[in-house]
Amino acid sequence: MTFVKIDQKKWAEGVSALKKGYQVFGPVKEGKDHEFRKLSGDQMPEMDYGNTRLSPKAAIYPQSEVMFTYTTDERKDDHHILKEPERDETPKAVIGIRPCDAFSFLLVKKNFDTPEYKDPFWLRAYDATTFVGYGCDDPCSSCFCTSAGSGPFDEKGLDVLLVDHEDGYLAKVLTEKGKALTEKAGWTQAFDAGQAEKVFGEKAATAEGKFESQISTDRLADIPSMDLYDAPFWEDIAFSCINCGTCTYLCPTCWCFDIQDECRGCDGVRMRNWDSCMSSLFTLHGSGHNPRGDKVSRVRQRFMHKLKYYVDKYGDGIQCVGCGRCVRKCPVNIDIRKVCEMMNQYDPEAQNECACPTT
Amino acid sequence: MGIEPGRLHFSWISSAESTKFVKVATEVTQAVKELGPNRHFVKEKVKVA
Amino acid sequence: MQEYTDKIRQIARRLLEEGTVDMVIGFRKGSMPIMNEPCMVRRPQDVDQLVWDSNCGINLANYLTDRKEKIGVVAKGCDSRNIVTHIIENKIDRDQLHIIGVPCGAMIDKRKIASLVEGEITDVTETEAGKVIVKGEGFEKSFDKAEVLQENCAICIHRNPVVHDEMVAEPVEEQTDVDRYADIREIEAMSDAERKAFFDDLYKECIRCYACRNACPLCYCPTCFVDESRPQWVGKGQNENDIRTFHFLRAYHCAGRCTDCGACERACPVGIKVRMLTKKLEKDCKELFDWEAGISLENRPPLDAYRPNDPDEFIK
Amino acid sequence: MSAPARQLDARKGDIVENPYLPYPVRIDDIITETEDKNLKTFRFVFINPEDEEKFAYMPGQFAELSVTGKGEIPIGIASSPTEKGFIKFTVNKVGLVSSYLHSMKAGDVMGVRGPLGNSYPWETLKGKNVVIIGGGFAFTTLRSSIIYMLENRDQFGQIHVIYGARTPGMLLYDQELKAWEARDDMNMHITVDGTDDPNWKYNVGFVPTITEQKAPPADEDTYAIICGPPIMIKFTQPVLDNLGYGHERIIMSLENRMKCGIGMCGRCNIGKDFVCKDGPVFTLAQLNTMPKEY
Repeated sequence: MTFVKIDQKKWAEGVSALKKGYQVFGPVKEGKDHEFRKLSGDQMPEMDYGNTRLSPKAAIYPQSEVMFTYTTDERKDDHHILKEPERDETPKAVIGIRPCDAFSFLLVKKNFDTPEYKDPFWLRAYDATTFVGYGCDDPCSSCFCTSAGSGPFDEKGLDVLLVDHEDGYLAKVLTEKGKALTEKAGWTQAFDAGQAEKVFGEKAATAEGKFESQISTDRLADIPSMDLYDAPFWEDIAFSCINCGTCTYLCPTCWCFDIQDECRGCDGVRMRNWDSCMSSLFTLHGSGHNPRGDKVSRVRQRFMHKLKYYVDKYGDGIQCVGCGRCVRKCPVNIDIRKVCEMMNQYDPEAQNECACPTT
Repeated sequence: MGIEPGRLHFSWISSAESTKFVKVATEVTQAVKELGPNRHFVKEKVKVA
Repeated sequence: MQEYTDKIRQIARRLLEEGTVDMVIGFRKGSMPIMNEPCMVRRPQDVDQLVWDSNCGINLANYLTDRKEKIGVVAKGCDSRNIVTHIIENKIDRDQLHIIGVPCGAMIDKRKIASLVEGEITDVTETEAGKVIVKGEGFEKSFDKAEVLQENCAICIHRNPVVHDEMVAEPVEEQTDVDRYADIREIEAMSDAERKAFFDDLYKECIRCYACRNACPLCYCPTCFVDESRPQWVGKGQNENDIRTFHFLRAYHCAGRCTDCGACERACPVGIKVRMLTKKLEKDCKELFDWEAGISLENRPPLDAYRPNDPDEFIK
Repeated sequence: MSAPARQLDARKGDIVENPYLPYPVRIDDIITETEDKNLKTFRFVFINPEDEEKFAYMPGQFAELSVTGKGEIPIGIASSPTEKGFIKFTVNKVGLVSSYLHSMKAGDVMGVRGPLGNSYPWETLKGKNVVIIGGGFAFTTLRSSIIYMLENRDQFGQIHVIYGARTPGMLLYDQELKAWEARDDMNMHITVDGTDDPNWKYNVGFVPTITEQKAPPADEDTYAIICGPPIMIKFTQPVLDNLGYGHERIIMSLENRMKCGIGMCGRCNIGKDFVCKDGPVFTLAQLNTMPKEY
């Protein structure tokens, strides 16, 4: 593990240099909020941001993505046969990603990279990407990454971690991929490791001290799944939900998708689009039967998936990194922190009366 | 909304007014043909990322 | 606002104790600044959850659709108009409802406040003197409430409920000299190309989460046309034409029904001014049919009734 | 039995086989199975002969039938791995893809992606008595199973099959059913809910009733496989309970809306399990511990 110092000049030069070998993604301001976008020509990442409005998952996993192309023209030899299209396979660099968002890719990887099947679209994009993180000096009041397996200076899922230092950045190079990227960028001015560790340690401690919000997850694994499923609080939690997909679309760890065919003339594509468990259509059978036909069951599915099913399936924490986006953007203020608390504290034995929460 | 002018027509034709129907249909197709191919709201093929 | 809250609780407790209703639908304090959460209360001992302030922007008519219970519902002006629309469209029975009318002091706009300060907002309070105090890390600012209203509230001319069983307070004065359609006239004045560019720009950030649709009390179709697969009317990808088709068609489905409650705009996670289309239709209904949605239980909406003097110049 | 692993060399980051890519197939033959014409059996041959070997399956598994421009549908495999040179699927006309499929003709090119999901637990069933209980069009993977067991007759104890449909004209695989009735190494019980056909020589009555009359008594060595509409399952289960079948010896096959078929797209889950990947076959004992989201 090495440390390098990047001053403002080197920073700008480095980002430009990277664009020659990478597709560079970074936060840019759009209106009031920041979003991760592919940086064009002389565009620089705008690093003065709290967190982006949408998560950066689209850099790896676009909202709408062509899987295959085909022709339905029967005069062609290969009619009706699906083919993988040529793609831009230039490596990607995601610059300025927050540690919580970077960690989310590791959670999502569990879904797309399994012993039995590998999702080639996600995995190829993921493998081709170098993640350059940016430590979080000022967490939002609704962030709770420190109690969701991550932290403002957490290194999991990152190849490089940047922190503000003097007029530029200090970079901690964490992986070979990170080393290749910093070299390509010309960020090679070594910095004393002992001193750097101290800077990183102090910054992390200061930032962690600022967290106002947290969740407890210690009991989730032990409460039987069916007890939580049958808990009386779901109707109350779900009441205000309007079943829009906002939470799922903003969430860095929501990965569900739909597969659709579209043709223009004889030219067809099979593509996949983000989908949402909040939509009734998500589970609707051809017969009209719907296993999650009501709102309560869909809301329950979202929280059970993140806070129980995932916990049970992988035995490695919750499917949430504490970025707080769903809390901030839910139009009706359903708060995963509150739901998590209710689930974590749930005692099926003590259920003798209705559990309407007091707020 | 940006639909090109002249592409949207309304008419009220009773089921008994066959000649009016023919007349309107002819006029509308003629008018639209003169405008040439539609330029707005043409859906392109999905692009490969 | 505390008097409103106290009165709402008092009424709710009485209705539940008397058994007049099975549940009361209102708002409880949210966990985020400038946010309250719609909630239902079934037991008298839980009514102290209920609150009222300037963060009750969600339209509660949305929570009444097809419900079977006897419901006490807290309703400000726009909620009551959508309740009327719901009753006219047979989505709920008037007899099922006990409407607790709230004269509305207008709702404040989370986005507008955010645009006026730098840094994260941690607390927003309102004073009796009509000031809104915004606090964040290292700053405290005070605004006149009028500066930070939701746009639709600023131009609202029906703040008092149009239908109610009892009122929480005396009616507030209605705004009169408001120009409701200044922005729409600007769009109308655009050239065809400008208008296309305007709408291209308006919808470019849409992520198709359908929060606008789902927050809208008018959008209760069992299967929305965008979800229909046989036939599939709209593609499901991020194609701009599919996105526009969704917004245009949804707006038309709201013609003559929209009360400009602002729920769609409030719900949008990416800040699209969703009302730009519905408001145009609302303006047309006003000008062509002298119609305002949800004002009366007796009159049929213009798209649902024929009158010999209906304007028809556009028909050849 | 777990789903078969796809080849992958992850170290190179190179995915050799794309699990979303269907094998191209040609429709070889189409048979209309039922009098309402809503069920057709499609026989496919692989356009690339080597794909047949890759498509190595066991009864109980399913595949995604892929029609370009329309999409994919998950359908149980009706042929048996002992039948070579083709694969068969019986498709009910319900949605967009299945309706289009019903309009296709022999010779048309489409795709098949799979095999997917687990199968019936053939290792466990070895040497055991098997009672197959099926209803309506959910008989497809059961046909596969019966053919497979008959081809490997010495590996199983007694074989009972109870299969019912609304009317004689709604029974699938008519000719095969009759051939099985004639065999003496299995007990075939065909039934219909009702019929006015005077020549009908088999049972009349609902599947649960016939199960009560014909199913062998329960013991440690007897397993029941049930596949049918929810209403049939609902009324058959108490019958099996009465007969003393343990829930770990009642095997069921579920369906849920699916897209990817490989446990990634997220919609078919029941609790932490996916019907497409961890299922579709579950024992009743397993289902008892899961939400009823199917």
